[in-house]
Amino acid sequence: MFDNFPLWPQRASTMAGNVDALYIFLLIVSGMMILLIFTAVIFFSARFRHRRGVPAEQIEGSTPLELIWSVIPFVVFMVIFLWGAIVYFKGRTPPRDATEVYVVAKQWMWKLEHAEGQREINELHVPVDRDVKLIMTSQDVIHSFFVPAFRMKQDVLPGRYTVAWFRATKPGSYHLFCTQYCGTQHSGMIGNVIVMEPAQYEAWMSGGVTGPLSATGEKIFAELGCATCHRSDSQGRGPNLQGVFGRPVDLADGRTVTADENYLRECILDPGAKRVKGFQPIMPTFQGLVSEEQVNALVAYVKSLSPAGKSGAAPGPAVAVPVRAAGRAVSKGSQVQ
Amino acid sequence: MPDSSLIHGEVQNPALLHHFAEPQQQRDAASLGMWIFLGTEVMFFGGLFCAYLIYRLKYFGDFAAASQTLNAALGAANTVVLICSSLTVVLAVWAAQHARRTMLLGSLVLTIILGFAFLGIKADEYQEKFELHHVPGASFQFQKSIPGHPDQMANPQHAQIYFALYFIMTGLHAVHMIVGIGIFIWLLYSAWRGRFTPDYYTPMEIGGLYWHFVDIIWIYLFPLLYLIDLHK
Amino acid sequence: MAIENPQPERVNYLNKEYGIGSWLLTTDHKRIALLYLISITFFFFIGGFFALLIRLELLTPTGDLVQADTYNKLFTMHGQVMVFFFLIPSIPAVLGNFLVPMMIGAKDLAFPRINLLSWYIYVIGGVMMLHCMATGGVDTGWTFYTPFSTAFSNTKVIEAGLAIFVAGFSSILTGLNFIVTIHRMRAPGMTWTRLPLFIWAHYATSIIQILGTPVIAITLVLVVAERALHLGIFDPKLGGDPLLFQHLFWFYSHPAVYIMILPSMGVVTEIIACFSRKRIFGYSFVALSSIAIAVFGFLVWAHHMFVAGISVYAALVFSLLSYAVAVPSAVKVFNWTATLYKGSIHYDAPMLYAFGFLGLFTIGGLTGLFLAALGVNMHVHDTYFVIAHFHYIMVGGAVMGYLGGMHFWWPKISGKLYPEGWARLAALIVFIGFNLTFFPQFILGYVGMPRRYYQYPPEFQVLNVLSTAGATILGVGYLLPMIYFLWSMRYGQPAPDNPWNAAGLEWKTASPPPTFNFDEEPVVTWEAYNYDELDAPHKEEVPVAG
Amino acid sequence: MSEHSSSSLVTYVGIWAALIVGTILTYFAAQIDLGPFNAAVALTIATTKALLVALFFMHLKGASERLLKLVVISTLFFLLILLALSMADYSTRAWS
Repeated sequence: MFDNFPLWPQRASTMAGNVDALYIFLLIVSGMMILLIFTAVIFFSARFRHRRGVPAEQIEGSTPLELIWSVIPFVVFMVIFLWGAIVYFKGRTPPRDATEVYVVAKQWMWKLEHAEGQREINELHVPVDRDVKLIMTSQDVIHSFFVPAFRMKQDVLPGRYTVAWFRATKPGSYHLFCTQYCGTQHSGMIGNVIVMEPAQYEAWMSGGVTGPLSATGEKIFAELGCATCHRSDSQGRGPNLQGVFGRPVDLADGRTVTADENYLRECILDPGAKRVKGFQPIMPTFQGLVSEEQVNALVAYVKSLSPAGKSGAAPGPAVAVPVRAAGRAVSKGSQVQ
Repeated sequence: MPDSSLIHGEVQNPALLHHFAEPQQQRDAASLGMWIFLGTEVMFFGGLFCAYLIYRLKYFGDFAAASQTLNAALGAANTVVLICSSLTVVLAVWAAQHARRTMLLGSLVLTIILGFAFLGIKADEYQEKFELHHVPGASFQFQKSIPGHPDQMANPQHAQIYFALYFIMTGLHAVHMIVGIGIFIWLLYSAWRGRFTPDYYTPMEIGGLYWHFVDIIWIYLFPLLYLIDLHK
Repeated sequence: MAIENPQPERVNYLNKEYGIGSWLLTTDHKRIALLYLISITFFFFIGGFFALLIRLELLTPTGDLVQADTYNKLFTMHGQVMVFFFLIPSIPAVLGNFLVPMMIGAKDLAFPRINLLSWYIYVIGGVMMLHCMATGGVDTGWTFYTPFSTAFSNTKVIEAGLAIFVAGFSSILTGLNFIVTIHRMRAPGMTWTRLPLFIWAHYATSIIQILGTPVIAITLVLVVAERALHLGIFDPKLGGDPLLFQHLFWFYSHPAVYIMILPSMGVVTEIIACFSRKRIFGYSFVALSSIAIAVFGFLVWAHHMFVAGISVYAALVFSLLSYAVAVPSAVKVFNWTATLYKGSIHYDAPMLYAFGFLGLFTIGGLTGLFLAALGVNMHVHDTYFVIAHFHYIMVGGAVMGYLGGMHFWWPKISGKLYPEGWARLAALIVFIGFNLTFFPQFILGYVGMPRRYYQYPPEFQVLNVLSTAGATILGVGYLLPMIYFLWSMRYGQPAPDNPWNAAGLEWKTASPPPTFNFDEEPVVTWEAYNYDELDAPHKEEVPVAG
Repeated sequence: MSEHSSSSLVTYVGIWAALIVGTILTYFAAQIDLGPFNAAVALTIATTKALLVALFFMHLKGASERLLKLVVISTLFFLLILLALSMADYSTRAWS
């Protein structure tokens, strides 16, 4: 009935319930406030309307009242704040073993690449009931990845990764919008997130795969000659990349950083900025030499070299392991039903 | 301009504008107005300082490398020039207040000369930057190692951000200097015409406030721009 | 003019001198206020015209009325014109300019020539903006987000940036003038606790204008420089950080919302006191809450950036601080409501606007709580929910207050009475039209329609049609006052000095006032809002006009 | 007003000398390796110099009213807000 007149967005992720609950709480709180104020205003202005010979009664004010209506709202606000913060933390913290999808936004399309190697444009196929982590970057301006049904939004910035995640709960096709104004066809930069039953998803996944993203990355790694320095023993002129992802790294300037996706990305594009302690600054920059997709593949490859990066569907040592290791685990789960 | 103050009766002090009750009120209004304007100026430079702070922390090595292409001695010399000009400005204000005409005119002339000296040194530095292709834009070039790491070249893009901030900050400061010199030439003219008396020297006072403020900005720009990691 | 007036017309600021020169070179704050009134009204209708085109385009899900690029320019220039050339100067530069000196018993602002200069700067900025629009316009959104504005847009970004840069100085000079005037020019006996709350509100506004505006000025300089020379400060391809732009932009542009709403709160406070015939409940709390809003307003800017990629910890801090700024706003609403209690309430047009303000501002403020809640913000950020929220504040709040103030002080400004019946009707039309326009947008936003969309999925159409219908009504509501104000200038009844029997020094002089406001310098011996004395039984009650 | 007698001339020259010394000090302190304290030393000297200029040359010290000091302090407060809250973002970006 409300096909053309929706009053509430579809609810299709684990976050949706959390956000809706807080939203409903806010609706109730503000509904009560509105009721209180509107009733008071209407009642006072009717009850105390001007009558000849009845002067207004002057009231200076009341400090206790002022305190009451400062402190009570403040307490309510703090409840909202804390609740909001908790929901936000959940939305900002991807689970460890999430399936990874690399997102490259450009004017005006979404390019999505699954860790397993499938590439899509403006469409993202995901299985139901599985955590999906989006590792996103932009080729040009700022975009924003928004799926109303998932109550999930994250700006996609050029020059770095931003991360978002969701866990779809209901099969179906959902709007994907760009919500950060990005130029002429901003409103055309839309797509669909298609949530599938695990079995269907398996079937979809098996079509037209070129190999996992990390394998592509390994190929690029070899083509660019990275392996001559980044050797898997400790004899190379560059750091050994085995097991680097997710670990703290000591830098030449004394700082320590965690080797996350953004760090790996920065090392490829601006190797001098955060050089690893004990190594010479000999690595050339690859800025302009590799595309965003190639950087993603390289990052996926380096991640696959360490246990922290092997989570989810990102397969371990590339090529060797069958493509959909984690996918099978879920499909087993669904077979039990 | 049909200045209604002249029409309004009972005005005795020609400098007293019609809407003020007494000279003291007018003086207080002017000085408060100037201080508030300086508050605006602080925030104007504040946006630049914010950008500077963030990139300096992010790209410290590159900033140090870029900074060391500046001539710190010239920067220090310019600091001294500005400090001397601040002294001549307070002396001028004092002279106006105490009706010392010669001292007033002399201090104002000195201030203007020092102002031009500052701009001259600055122009010399700018010229060198042009010759070295250190001006951000299409012809920007930067090849220098990071201080303390002779084997590591600074990232030219990050150095360009340094130079962009350098030129915008010092350029904005120089614009303020030029405006300041203009104000002081006008003050010199007014002083020469004998417009300032111990009872009325408000323009001297607020002009001086402006000049000192420009000096203070430079007092910060000098260490921030010229003295990054100089010891390495 | 006023032929039936039996008495010889008194000399006032309007009839003292005639001729273009006497206006364009005036240093009289009241005349400058009128110059501003004409200019901002002009820009209001330009911005309104853009809004109308936007709403018409959104009648259907597909783009059919204008091209996508044109649409993008429309919403960009609607925002820029309305924010920088209408809302920010609206109440301060018109009503504030007119009333601040009169309310404190001064002959003029502290720096009359700077006041005139500020108008000229505004006009120069306005002409630059018009030139920018006439030669192709700009499509970055009023927010100028980098790197789109600096490296990708191929429209007149530099021109628009410089226009706003210039206009900013007009705002700074107005704020500076107000602060100095309020500190230095008060009449004898006009202590801080006797100041009308309108003055407190303008004082707080001025703080924001002088400390916030320079930051956006320098930010726009950086954008222009970056676009012209590719410096890399905001461009990630060159090592810069686009989020730095957002920080600097919102450092001003969030407090700028308070530049728009605080003066409006001041207006509404005056109106509520007058038409309830009461001293404002909790005077000192209302006064201090204005200052608190100005100060806290500077601490919350990054709540526009919760999903922009800022640090999670910073988001936490900014969310917390955002709730802190909500408290003083709530305090104000409660105090206004409490002022009505045991009042003697009249329903004249200004009061109707004040009621409208109260209702719309309450809704606007409460929906701000939604946006400041981190968890909900992830969903509603950059959707129509945001659009609805800030229009409730900036149009429902600021413009309602502005119109209320225009009605309240129109007899003082023009010396004429406007037709009360029409004014009440207009207030009603604006209220209904506004809610019909913007309430559906809350729902639209939560359902998921992103802002700045030229086309949209068909299921959003019904709500959009409602909104467009409301916008038409709203447009009529805004045209009406302009028509009857103009009408009243020629045909209106001459206004008595104090048609509302209101408290406040501005009502103790002629309507319209003489050039130096008061024939003799007032000495204040009473508290603000001394309605008990005005309404004391031994005095004959002056019937409220209308 | 009377305080601005010729004794204030002596003060002015004294302040001027202090500022010159401060400049020389900054210049040479920058040549010595003080580890992380180089920037701190430079900024401390700069702030001292700025204070001297504001207090004595701009007569903030002798200002009869607290209002002018309030203007300065509140301006610096808002500048600090701008710097501190922006840095609050930049220094805590890492999040997994």
